[in-house]
Amino acid sequence: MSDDAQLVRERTETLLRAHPPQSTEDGDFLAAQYDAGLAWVHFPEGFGGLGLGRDLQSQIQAQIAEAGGPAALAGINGIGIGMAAPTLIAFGTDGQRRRYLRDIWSGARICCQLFSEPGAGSDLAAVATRAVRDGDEWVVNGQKVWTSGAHKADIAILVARTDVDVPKHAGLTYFMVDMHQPGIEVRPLRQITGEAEFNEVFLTDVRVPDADRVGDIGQGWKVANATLNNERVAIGGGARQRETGMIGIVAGAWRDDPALRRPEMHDEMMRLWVEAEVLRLAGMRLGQQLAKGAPGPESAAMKLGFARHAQTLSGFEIELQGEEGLRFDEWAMKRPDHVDFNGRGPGYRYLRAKGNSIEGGTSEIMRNVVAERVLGLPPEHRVDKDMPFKEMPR
Amino acid sequence: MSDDAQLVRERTETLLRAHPPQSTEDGDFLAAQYDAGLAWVHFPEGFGGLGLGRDLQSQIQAQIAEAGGPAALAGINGIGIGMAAPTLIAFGTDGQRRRYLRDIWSGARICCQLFSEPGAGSDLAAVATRAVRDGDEWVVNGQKVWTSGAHKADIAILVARTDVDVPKHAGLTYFMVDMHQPGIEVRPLRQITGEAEFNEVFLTDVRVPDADRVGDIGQGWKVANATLNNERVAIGGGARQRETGMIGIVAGAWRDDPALRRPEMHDEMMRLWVEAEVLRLAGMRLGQQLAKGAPGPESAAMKLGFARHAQTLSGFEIELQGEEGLRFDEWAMKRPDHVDFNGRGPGYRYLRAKGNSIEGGTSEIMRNVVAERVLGLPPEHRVDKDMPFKEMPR
Amino acid sequence: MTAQPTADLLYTPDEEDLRRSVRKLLSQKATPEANAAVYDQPLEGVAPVWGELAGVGLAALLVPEEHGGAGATAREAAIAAEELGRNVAPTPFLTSAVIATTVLAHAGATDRLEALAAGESVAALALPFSARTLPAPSVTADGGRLSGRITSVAGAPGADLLIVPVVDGATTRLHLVDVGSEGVTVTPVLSLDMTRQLADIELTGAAGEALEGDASAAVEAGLLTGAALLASEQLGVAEWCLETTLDYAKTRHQFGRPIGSYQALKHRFADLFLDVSLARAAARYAADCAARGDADLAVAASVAQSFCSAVSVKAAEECVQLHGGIGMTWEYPAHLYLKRAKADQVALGTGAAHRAALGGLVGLPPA
Amino acid sequence: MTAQPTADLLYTPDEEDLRRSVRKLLSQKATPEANAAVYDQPLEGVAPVWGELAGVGLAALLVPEEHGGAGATAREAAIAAEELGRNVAPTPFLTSAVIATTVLAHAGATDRLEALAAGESVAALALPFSARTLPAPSVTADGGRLSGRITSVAGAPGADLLIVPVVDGATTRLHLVDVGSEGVTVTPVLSLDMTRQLADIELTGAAGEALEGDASAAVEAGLLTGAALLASEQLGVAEWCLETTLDYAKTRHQFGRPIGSYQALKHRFADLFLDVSLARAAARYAADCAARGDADLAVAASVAQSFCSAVSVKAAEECVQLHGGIGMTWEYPAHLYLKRAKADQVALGTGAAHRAALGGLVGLPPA
Repeated sequence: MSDDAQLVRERTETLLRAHPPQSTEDGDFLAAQYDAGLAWVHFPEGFGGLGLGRDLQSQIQAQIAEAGGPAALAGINGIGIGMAAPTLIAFGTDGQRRRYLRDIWSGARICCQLFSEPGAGSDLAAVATRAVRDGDEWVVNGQKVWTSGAHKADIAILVARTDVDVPKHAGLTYFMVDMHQPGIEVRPLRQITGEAEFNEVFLTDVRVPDADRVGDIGQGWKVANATLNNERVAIGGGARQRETGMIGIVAGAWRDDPALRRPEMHDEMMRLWVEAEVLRLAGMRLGQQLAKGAPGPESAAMKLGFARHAQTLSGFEIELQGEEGLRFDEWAMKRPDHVDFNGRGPGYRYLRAKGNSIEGGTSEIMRNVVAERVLGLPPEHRVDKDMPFKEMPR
Repeated sequence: MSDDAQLVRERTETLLRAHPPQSTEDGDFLAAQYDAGLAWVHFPEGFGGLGLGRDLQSQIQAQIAEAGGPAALAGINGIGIGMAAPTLIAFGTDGQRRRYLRDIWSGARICCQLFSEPGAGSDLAAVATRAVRDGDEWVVNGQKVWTSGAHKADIAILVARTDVDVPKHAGLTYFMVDMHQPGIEVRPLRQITGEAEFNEVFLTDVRVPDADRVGDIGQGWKVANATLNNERVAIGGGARQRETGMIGIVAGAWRDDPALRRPEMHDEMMRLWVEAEVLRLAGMRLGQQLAKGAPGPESAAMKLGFARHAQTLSGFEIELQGEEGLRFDEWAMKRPDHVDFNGRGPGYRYLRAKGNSIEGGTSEIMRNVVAERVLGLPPEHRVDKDMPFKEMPR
Repeated sequence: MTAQPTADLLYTPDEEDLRRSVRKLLSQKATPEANAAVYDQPLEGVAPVWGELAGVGLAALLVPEEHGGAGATAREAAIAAEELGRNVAPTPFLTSAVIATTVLAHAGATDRLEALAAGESVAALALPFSARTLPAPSVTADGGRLSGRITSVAGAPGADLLIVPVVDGATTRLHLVDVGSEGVTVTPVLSLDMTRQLADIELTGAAGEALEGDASAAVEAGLLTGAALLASEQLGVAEWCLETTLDYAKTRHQFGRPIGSYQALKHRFADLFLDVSLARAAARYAADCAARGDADLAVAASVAQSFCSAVSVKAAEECVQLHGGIGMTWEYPAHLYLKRAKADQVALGTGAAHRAALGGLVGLPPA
Repeated sequence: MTAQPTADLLYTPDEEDLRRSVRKLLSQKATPEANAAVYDQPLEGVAPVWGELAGVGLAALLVPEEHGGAGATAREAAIAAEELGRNVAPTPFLTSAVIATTVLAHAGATDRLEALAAGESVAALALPFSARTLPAPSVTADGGRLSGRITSVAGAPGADLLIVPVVDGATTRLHLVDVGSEGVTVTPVLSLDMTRQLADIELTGAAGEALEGDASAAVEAGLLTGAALLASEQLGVAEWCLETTLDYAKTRHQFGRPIGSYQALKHRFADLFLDVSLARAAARYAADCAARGDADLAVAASVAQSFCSAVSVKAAEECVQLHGGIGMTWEYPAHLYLKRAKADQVALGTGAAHRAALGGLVGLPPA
């Protein structure tokens, strides 16, 4: 065990002794973990970290888990912990870091992301939400969409346009925004499945102190990209067992219910089984590469593969189920806490899987990324690169 | 029967009486047919036609066939009859028409097409073969490729660059070229199948009289396009029987040889059978539209469909044949008179079908054509449209 | 191989007239909002728009003139099906005016046809909508009283007349059951495609009027005509999806260009256009065979189902995908077409089931 | 479901060293022109390059050290297979150094291995190359003399030793037959892939050395290891096709732009890159299972064959298509890869045959 690992181990022991998980509220424990520099151990001292290697974090979490302490709140505050926090470290002021990081880690403040707009989906830099300077404040007007968790959020990370006279990438600025203020209206956005996982957020004369601007005026595109790159770190490996996930449900139905089997569908059943297995192996391989510190260029393409597979497989399942595939479990408009492909019926899986090739970068955008960044093919012709935003055809 | 039909019927009777097929050489009969205005009945009088409706031609050919006379030589002189001749009518001088049309119809002079080049495939307007004026002649240098029948041709239609200082479409000129002259070297171009259906043609200081220039200097792109449009008229309908063509061979093998059948391949066998049938029906439908004078926009897409089907089906056939699919009938370099998918083995069909999505417009170009001309989507970004040819990146 | 007569695969001027009137009526009376409303508020009874459609004769198309019908053919019914695919209005056209009407006509129950033709009565064949052929009946008769359960019956919600296949010794007989009568329970169930909702039917000693003869031929005729015309509905779904997505791609800008200017999308549109063109030929041939009572109908219907059901799903999936986020919303009508297309793929037999059957018809057995 | 140990799916530094030496040798000794020449002038005997490859140890990889071999594993052999897919040189690596060697080792005929390891002898398993499993043998023994005919045997041209499955009552026994001996005729036949030419074998009272025990286990081991490593060859073919086509697309200009700047092509490249990445994981897992003698080998081999054979064909077809006319010429090497990929798809069982078998292995029967 390295010296750093030893140091971290001891500090974690001290934390656990001072705040025994059995008699400490989760929120209080997490706040103490932050104060001990054990929240994001690779962050600087004083901001939840100790300036040590990022890989030590999993050791800390394991040690806390073993002692019965709480896990990181990446599930309910993933945007705060995974995106807002590293962005504040990279671009924020010390004041901002002090204001937000501890609350983000402890879960005292939940975060959402105000990036996408109806007119700025794949073309995220085309956001039209305006922020106009008014003394020490900014006045924000516009509409955001596909905001998960906005109805539960306390703060938001926001990208808004502060200059329409320069090309689109140059006129954006990045802010932290208090979600509990007048002028912010959150409406559920109902999807094809009947549920509303996401929201639309309408901003009307919302006032944001300039002290909550992250990075320079006009630097928003760079800051937002740092955020998005943090989002992508999450994907990858993990050695799953064979037939984990949706294939387990479909193959399980074929295996356990002889009445469902159709010889004419067997080859397709097996083709999908093979695809699931090959994706599993490729994920395993990526994990092994990552563990050796050599992440493969394949990872960018894997999202394409997972989306294609989930869609083909869920489409097959409806046909396999036949009569059962014609029925549906629930159309009522609900607000699910999390997405669970496997807890619902085949119809839900089929419909929800359609989002896999849209959310987090459409498959079309991902193919561009693979072609240009991995394979080195020439970029798309860009008509809008040097055009002032206000002249851009939209 | 209309007056025109009656007139044509009588003139054909007269032709047949004056030149009884039983005692007339085919070439002589065809020459006489030309002189009687019954070769291309829609051409002007004096040039093989009578200025009547194009649809009467099939009546003439049927009448001649019934009397035992020769068919039009569209098989061996298709380029002359279907492409060079209408181009000469549209753009040629009377002298050129007199010089060539009769010989083309009678088969006295066989024609080939010198259009494509190694650097000008899909981008036909990028031809680099130069023609430089020298008094009353032009001196031609360059290399052409994918020239079918060049080794048997007497004359060629040629597109060459006469001006490199203007954008590529503006610098081309169209010529008739005597293939029996020094400086023309024809080399067989061997293909993936082992055969050489096509040739490469090398032109070295070939001299072409200005009198054989078709259309104005710089008008070559327009003239060549007229030629190519004539090429495309040929495609379309005709009510074929079910299981005609390659599907008949593959389905026949499945039907007649129980040992070949694999249950796991049955769904794909039937999928291909369905695709063949649907293409047949769509061809029938196109034919019916054409017969009503309303050619459908679908015809541009059908080439895509035929290529996709031939390739999938011939690929399947190899797998179906198994051991037999691993063998091959003939690799020797030959020069076939015509392409016969069905007279060879599965391996030949598989390899030859790969050309279906390349020759006569690649499937990529055809998809552009369908998207832009049929569906009205915006054209591709063109960097070379206004650029002098000599500056074009190649 | 039977010889194939040269079928007429085009649309006649009369057929185009019919299309125009149906399309106009639907555009006025069956808005996307109204069509979507059935997901939250399932219909009680039949959608009002069906009365209007029956008013212009859609319920009467396949009823012979001597029984109060229009005496039209499957060609005209196919036009209606195309338009009802382009609009996905909730109507019992396929289930009552095509399938049930064909079954009743073949079974000789012509006294019921006049009310169907007039739109006063709506009937449903009591089989799971996924059935390609007549399955072993789940209903038995005891002294004329019917008992049993049939699940996932399309068109049953709102129908007043059920055509029930019943075990009768070694054969199957059809019984007519009035929905209002005692011992008949029709329970609508949540369906993937709520614009054609399913219901479970429970019979507990219900009264049935037995029809003469074996049920197989009449049911087969109904299912075959249904499959043939479902292809036209699938064609209509695919056409709407293609056209709507094309329009969107021409106006939606990303990165300063309409998304329809991106070549990858252009090529997908070209491929989809080809597939829809092929589907049209297949659907038209199936409709023409049904209209002429051609012996090739079974082949034509299975060819059309194999091909058109896949094209319809592909078109709807491309529609959602190429609309991006907006295509995933409840607000935009794309999802109505995706659900219809996917349910239609299973309805009256999957493509794979039709291909398996086709193998038998054209002498290409699986082994 | 058996539990899956965490296989090592990466390449070790030693494996990368081996790859470099094989690739370098092949690039010097097996030019595209030389590889293409076998279509017009089939090899007599074994290609000289095989001697060179044997010289760096390729023939000895799977031979145990105690029998004069390198005692390497299927992981290293998979590296050789990848490189021999990237180059498509005509060598008996798969047929002799993998399949025949594995069969001989399993059948206990270890006395033959030393000559194989040294590259002095070349062996072939006398079965049609399309066989996934041991078929009913077509050769019979009469007083130790073998008679019968085996068609389409890969690697037989140039082999000096044939391993012949022979009917022996209810079981099958393996006999070793020396090619030079009386009553043995090996007739090379024109093959779709001339870089691995087939031959028909005719035995008329030939002398055979019978091996002990039932043939099934040894032959199955050979075919299974062959199928597992064929996946690596297919991966190599696919990699060459992808890389070569990418290079071409970056330099070939049409309409003033590199064709690789057209989005439709870019998206196809991205999809192909994904498929090749997945194929790599599948091939690597199969090789690792073979190396460890894992009980999951049969599953791994069929998964890899199902997936990699299709990816290899797709990559080769895209290679021809995206090269346009030049891809259709004899002069350009693309056709060598298309023929290899397509023949490899049938070799040792088609993808569909492997999927059918897989159904049995993982408890998913067809009906």
